[in-house]
Amino acid sequence: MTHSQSILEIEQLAVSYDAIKAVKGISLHVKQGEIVALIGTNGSGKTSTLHSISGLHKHNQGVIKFEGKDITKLEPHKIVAAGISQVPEGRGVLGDLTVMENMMLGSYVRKDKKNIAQDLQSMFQLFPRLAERKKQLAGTMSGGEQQMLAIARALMARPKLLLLDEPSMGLAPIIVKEIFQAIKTINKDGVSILLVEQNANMALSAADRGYVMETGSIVVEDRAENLRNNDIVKSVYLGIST
Amino acid sequence: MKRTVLTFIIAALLLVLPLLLGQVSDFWLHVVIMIGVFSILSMGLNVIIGYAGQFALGHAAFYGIGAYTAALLLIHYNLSFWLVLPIAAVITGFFGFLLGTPVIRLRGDYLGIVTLGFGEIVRLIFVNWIDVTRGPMGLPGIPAPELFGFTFSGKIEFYYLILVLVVITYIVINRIVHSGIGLNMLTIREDERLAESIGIRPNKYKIMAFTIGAFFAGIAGAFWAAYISYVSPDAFRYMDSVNILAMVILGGSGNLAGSILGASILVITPELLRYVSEYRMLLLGLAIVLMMIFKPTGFWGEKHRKLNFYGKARKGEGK
Amino acid sequence: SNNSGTESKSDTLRIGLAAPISGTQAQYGQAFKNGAELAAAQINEAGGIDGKQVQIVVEDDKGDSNEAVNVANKFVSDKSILAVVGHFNSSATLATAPVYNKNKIVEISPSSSAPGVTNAGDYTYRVITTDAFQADYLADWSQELGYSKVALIYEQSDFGIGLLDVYKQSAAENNIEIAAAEAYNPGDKDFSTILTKIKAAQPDAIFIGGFYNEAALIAQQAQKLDLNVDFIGVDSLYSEALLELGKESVEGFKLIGFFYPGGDNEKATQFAEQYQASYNSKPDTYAAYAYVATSLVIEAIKEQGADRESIKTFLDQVKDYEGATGVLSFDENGDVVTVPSKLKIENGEFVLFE
Amino acid sequence: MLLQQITNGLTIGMIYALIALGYTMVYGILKIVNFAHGDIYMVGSFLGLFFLKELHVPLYVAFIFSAIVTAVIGITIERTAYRPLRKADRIVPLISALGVSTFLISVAQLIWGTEMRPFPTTFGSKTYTVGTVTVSEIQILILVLSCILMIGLQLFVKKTKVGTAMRATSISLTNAALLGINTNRMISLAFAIGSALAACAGIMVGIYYNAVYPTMGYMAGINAFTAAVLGGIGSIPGAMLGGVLLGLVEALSGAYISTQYKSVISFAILIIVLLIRPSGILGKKEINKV
Amino acid sequence: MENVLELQQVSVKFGGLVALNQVDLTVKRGEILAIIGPNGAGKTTLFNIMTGIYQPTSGQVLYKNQKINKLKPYKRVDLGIARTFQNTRLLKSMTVLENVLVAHQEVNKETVFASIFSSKSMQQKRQTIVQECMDKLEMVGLADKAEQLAGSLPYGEQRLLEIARALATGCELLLLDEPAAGMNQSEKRELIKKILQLSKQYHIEILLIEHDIQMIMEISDRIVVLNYGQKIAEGTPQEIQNDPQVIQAYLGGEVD
Ligand SMILES: Nc1ncnc2c1ncn2[C@@H]1O[C@H](COP(=O)(O)OP(=O)(O)OP(=O)(O)O)[C@@H](O)[C@H]1O
Ligand SMILES: Nc1ncnc2c1ncn2[C@@H]1O[C@H](COP(=O)(O)OP(=O)(O)OP(=O)(O)O)[C@@H](O)[C@H]1O
Ligand SMILES: [Mg+2]
Ligand SMILES: [Mg+2]
Repeated sequence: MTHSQSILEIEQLAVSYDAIKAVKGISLHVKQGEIVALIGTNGSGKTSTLHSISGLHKHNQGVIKFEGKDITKLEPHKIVAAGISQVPEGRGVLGDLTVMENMMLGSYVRKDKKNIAQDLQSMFQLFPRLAERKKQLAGTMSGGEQQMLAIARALMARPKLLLLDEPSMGLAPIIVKEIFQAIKTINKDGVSILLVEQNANMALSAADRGYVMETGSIVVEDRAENLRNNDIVKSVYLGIST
Repeated sequence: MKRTVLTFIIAALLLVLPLLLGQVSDFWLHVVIMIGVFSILSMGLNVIIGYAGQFALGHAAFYGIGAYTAALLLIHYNLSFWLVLPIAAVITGFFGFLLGTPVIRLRGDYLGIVTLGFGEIVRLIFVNWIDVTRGPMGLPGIPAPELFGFTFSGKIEFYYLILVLVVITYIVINRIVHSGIGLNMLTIREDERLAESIGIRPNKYKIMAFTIGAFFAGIAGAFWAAYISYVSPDAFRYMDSVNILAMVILGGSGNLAGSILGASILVITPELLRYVSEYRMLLLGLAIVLMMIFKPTGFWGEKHRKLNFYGKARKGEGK
Repeated sequence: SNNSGTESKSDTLRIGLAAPISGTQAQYGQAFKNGAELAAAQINEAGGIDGKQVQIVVEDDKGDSNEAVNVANKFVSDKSILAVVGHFNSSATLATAPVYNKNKIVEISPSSSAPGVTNAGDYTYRVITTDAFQADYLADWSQELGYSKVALIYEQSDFGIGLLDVYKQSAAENNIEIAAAEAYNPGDKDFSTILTKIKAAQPDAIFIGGFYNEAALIAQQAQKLDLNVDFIGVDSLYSEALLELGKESVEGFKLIGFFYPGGDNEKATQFAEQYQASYNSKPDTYAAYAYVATSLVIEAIKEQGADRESIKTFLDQVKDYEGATGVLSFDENGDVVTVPSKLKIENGEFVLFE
Repeated sequence: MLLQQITNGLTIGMIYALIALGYTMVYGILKIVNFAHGDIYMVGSFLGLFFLKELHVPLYVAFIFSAIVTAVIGITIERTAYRPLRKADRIVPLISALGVSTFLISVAQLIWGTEMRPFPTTFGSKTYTVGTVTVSEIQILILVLSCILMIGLQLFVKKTKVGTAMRATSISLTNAALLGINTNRMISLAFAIGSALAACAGIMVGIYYNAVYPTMGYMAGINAFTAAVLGGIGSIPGAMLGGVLLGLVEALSGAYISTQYKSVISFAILIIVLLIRPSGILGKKEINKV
Repeated sequence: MENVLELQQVSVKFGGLVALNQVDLTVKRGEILAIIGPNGAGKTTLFNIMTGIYQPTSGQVLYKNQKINKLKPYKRVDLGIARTFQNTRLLKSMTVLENVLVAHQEVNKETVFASIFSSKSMQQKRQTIVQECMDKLEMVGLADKAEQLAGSLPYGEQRLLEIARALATGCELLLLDEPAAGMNQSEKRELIKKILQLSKQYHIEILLIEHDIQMIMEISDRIVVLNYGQKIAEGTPQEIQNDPQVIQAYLGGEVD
């Protein structure tokens, strides 16, 4: 199947670590302007999928296309330059650099220097805590603060596609709400989003479509509102006993 | 079962080796003896580096302390070699303890440079403390060991002696690293802060590693002094420390058999390369780089680490 | 495993050469190799010995006693090696002496001048005089030169310390005051600290108890510090490199020389010419010593046959052998007995003093 | 005498510092101790000699050419000997570096011979005497150029985008790559800069001592490593401070205590400093947040 | 009810930043106490104070009425305090079982001498140790992965392994820093069961940091709320859920 308006298209992706087959030939796509949620149990291969998209893990089979171009073999930094940013699992802030330096590196690949300052301001508006702590070393920030930084930093790249790996992890409920609000806003500005989440409730209420992964395979694919009524999803991910 | 057979074959080979080599040349017997000496050194260093994860660049100093202690005791006090050997080991071990105690606060390369500095200080003391060590002139005329009135005169006797020492070293260190001590050392190597928060005292194990490593270096040193019958400071330089380090890494840090393999490779290769004279060091350099590129975790790296802390408690170990 | 007395069966006569071919002393090893190989080449050109070619088997001991013992073991267990020329460092010679002596093979060192080598064994010889001899000689000379205050810069090695000890003693006998005695470690290249200290002591001359490379650095750095005194030294300074590296700063150096081409020793002049022709450079003391040592072994084989033991017999009987480093004999300890020349540097060249 | 000794110490110290800077550059980014750094410095020095002697270029051109060629050599070494080991334990490249070091020394010996070579320039030998202190032209050059290079480097690393990207690379290759940083290029750059600095140091030392030889990198490497650690490895001003301090300690302990034991004394001081400040004088403390 | 752990007027400062401001806190025998609060409120810092990673700038830490302010982390483990980390910290190149073994107190007591002359009784003791550690793995559901390398576990399981490891220290007080992060609802369900089991069956006091408010309500006996380093509320789940200050600072307006 082809999706002419797809920004990201994955076909038959298989990922393995030595003997372990983490992803077993999945296909998925994200359309231009869409928010797609990818949910799944622990170890089902979500992170592995994201790592393959951003080029961090290379021992794959299958094809990954971004805006119609094959990016399967590109190096990570070229993939970022092409317009894909990732908020990695476990935040991945650069601990020995300050908050500000982390933010500035977010815009490393940008060509439009003019708007950087402005974007920085809007990030600080979104996360006032970061504005307070510009000079603090990122490694000494609290877990949640680091999560905020990771998200803000990824957005500084003005990506066309944003990959989020469990952005709500470790965040206080009030911040989670804000972040999902922000995700929607960013999306409205034209950024497509692939969202990996354990907080399925939030993820599915923000997303247009969703995929459910189990042990390396996609088991369900549907529109988000349908998924919320899917029995498996309800019992496993939403904690609603059926 | 297969293992027992293999062990048996190796043991038999090692026992008749001097007879085989004796036919070829004394030189190769000497090379094998040197492998033995360096095996002991690298197994000891492996405890410090491979298990406790402490970057130490001064192992030759311990080797030197062992050699000088033994030489001085043998020359001046006429003690029996069999008494001198353990004394040298204990004294060297004590130096390991002395060094370990202050420096355990340091990490990584900071520790590396301090141990390097320690090594240089020890060597410079050998060079400059002329009244005792005769400085650069070295100490000649170290008497050979005697056993039941029989004096060690040929290489064969020394071969069997080093064989016994290597086997003892292997067994002892093997037991230590596969005990709770070894596990705790590995934990410290991986994550010292974590080790603390699960109840492990990093300092205790780091000092222990230094002491054990130094103890066995003392054995190697004492043997060397008796075997060569001469010691001088130029055998215990920084490059010698680095060489022992290379043996540990090349063989596979965190694996004792690997250390023996590493010692064998790095003792034999330069000797083999003697045939290419001028290009010897050039090829040795290339060989080291290539070996590391093709075997980044050493020949028998971590993966071969036996998980036998719990021995037969759990069957079907391995992957 | 006693190999002495075994006749070599091959058509080449093999002589071992143990020298620091790599490592920080590689340059001396190179000089050894050149000198020894030249001696072999000459006899081979002349048809060899009884039709057999002489081959120099070079082994690298890195100047390290560990490696030296490996090399010694390699040589002794190779039955075709008739004798060994080497080692460079006294510590290497001392470390290997038990191996050679036990296996009854001659080791003849071109350069190990430490006093300890005297008692190293019956099979250990050397063609260089001991440090004691040279230092003593130099002290007498210092008095003749009218120095009353001499400073010493010596290498912290068997060599340097040996020189220091004897010179100090003989200086006292000659009423020379030791203004300062400063050691440096092998490998040091910065002498400004030492020289600044010595400058403050205001000596008449500085005795350099080290090698020519360091001597050149010392002279240059002294010049940069505006320290103008005489420099004296032993034969270890004799090298073209001293002139090249030191340039005008080494002008006026006074040193003891055994090897001095262009003087009345024809052998030396010849050797220098042949060396120049073969290697396109001027030989230093160590090349000459290695040449002499090798020539002696070749002479022995020529006279007494290709046999380990008879080489020793020959050496014990050598009397007034005329070589590139002077006329020499061996005493009962295998130490050389010979007479040096006094040299100085004038207009960028070594010339006879007087 | 004291002032003269301080001048001597300062000069040696600046040389240590300059080599240490290269060390710190490479260490800062890859966290490996590049044991071959001292030998790269030696190669740089020989190249300078080659350009001066064989091609008869002016001194400053020799500096530039040698720096460029040495940088290329540095990059090549990284590609061939270190890059394949990127995923291995940090100690592994150390051994590979040892191989490179052995290799470089023997190549130099094969090409240039084992003898010490004089440096064919008359620059630098002029001396100035101020009071009791004598200073040579080359000492002044060493002091000035080292300071300029250090300040330039510090500004580059701390203030520029590329510099920040280099630091990011040094913290985490993966996370830096995720920001679009070409980490391989950053590493190559660090090697290039480190090697070029070593080449500059090599030429200046060549002029200062008027001697170049294949094993000159050995002691220089150890001293620079010591200097880098003393000042706090990874820190540029630290390398500078460490170098100068080491030079001064050596000169003053040599002058007033004992020349035999001057290395003992400087190592002893290093150990004491590290026991008080385990990450060196200007080194950053490890972040201790869980 | 007796107090197991007690914090008296504890403050922590980082430069100018006050991470904890005169916090009083007690953990009572047998209870599950939850700590909640916005990001950066000082929750993890509180754990770091209790386990000895940080020293308080001022104030007292008492464990069973004994002052432990200055005690090294490993000494506190001996006393019975164990923890898990917010960012998992495992020995990635060691196996799952080894990760648990290293925390076992008996493993720490082995001596050089005993290990060299490893006796029969020693072997038996080791078997018991291994068995105990396997039990801990069994409990968190990782027994079948005992031989895998810890680094290859997915995130959620890494958290479980941390719990098993903490239990292997033989702790009496267990500090869990966001144990459910990265788990889905059914996995959280399982985890809740296990925590309750630990508390009720094994009589371990549990201190828990969590952001999942539903889970907190379900398992905690008591809740302490931190904000900007200050304790702003303390009480039963019901009391906290309806505390306007908490709603405003933490939950964000509405209550589920
Ligand atoms: N570096 C690795 N080495 C070996 N196996 C790995 C590695 N990383 C992941 N795996 C395995 O691959 C599988 C998928 O892991 P992945 O991290 O992609 O899962 P996930 O869906 O992101 O899980 P979680 O929700 O816990 O983050 C798991 O079985 C895991 O054990
Ligand atoms: N070592 C440190 N240096 C400087 N600031 C620190 C350090 N450790 C913590 N902080 C700061 O102290 C505050 C409290 O941090 P803490 O980690 O305790 O927060 P937390 O309540 O656990 O938050 P989260 O829920 O996000 O994990 C944060 O603002 C953090 O930035
Ligand atoms: Mg994941
Ligand atoms: Mg926290």
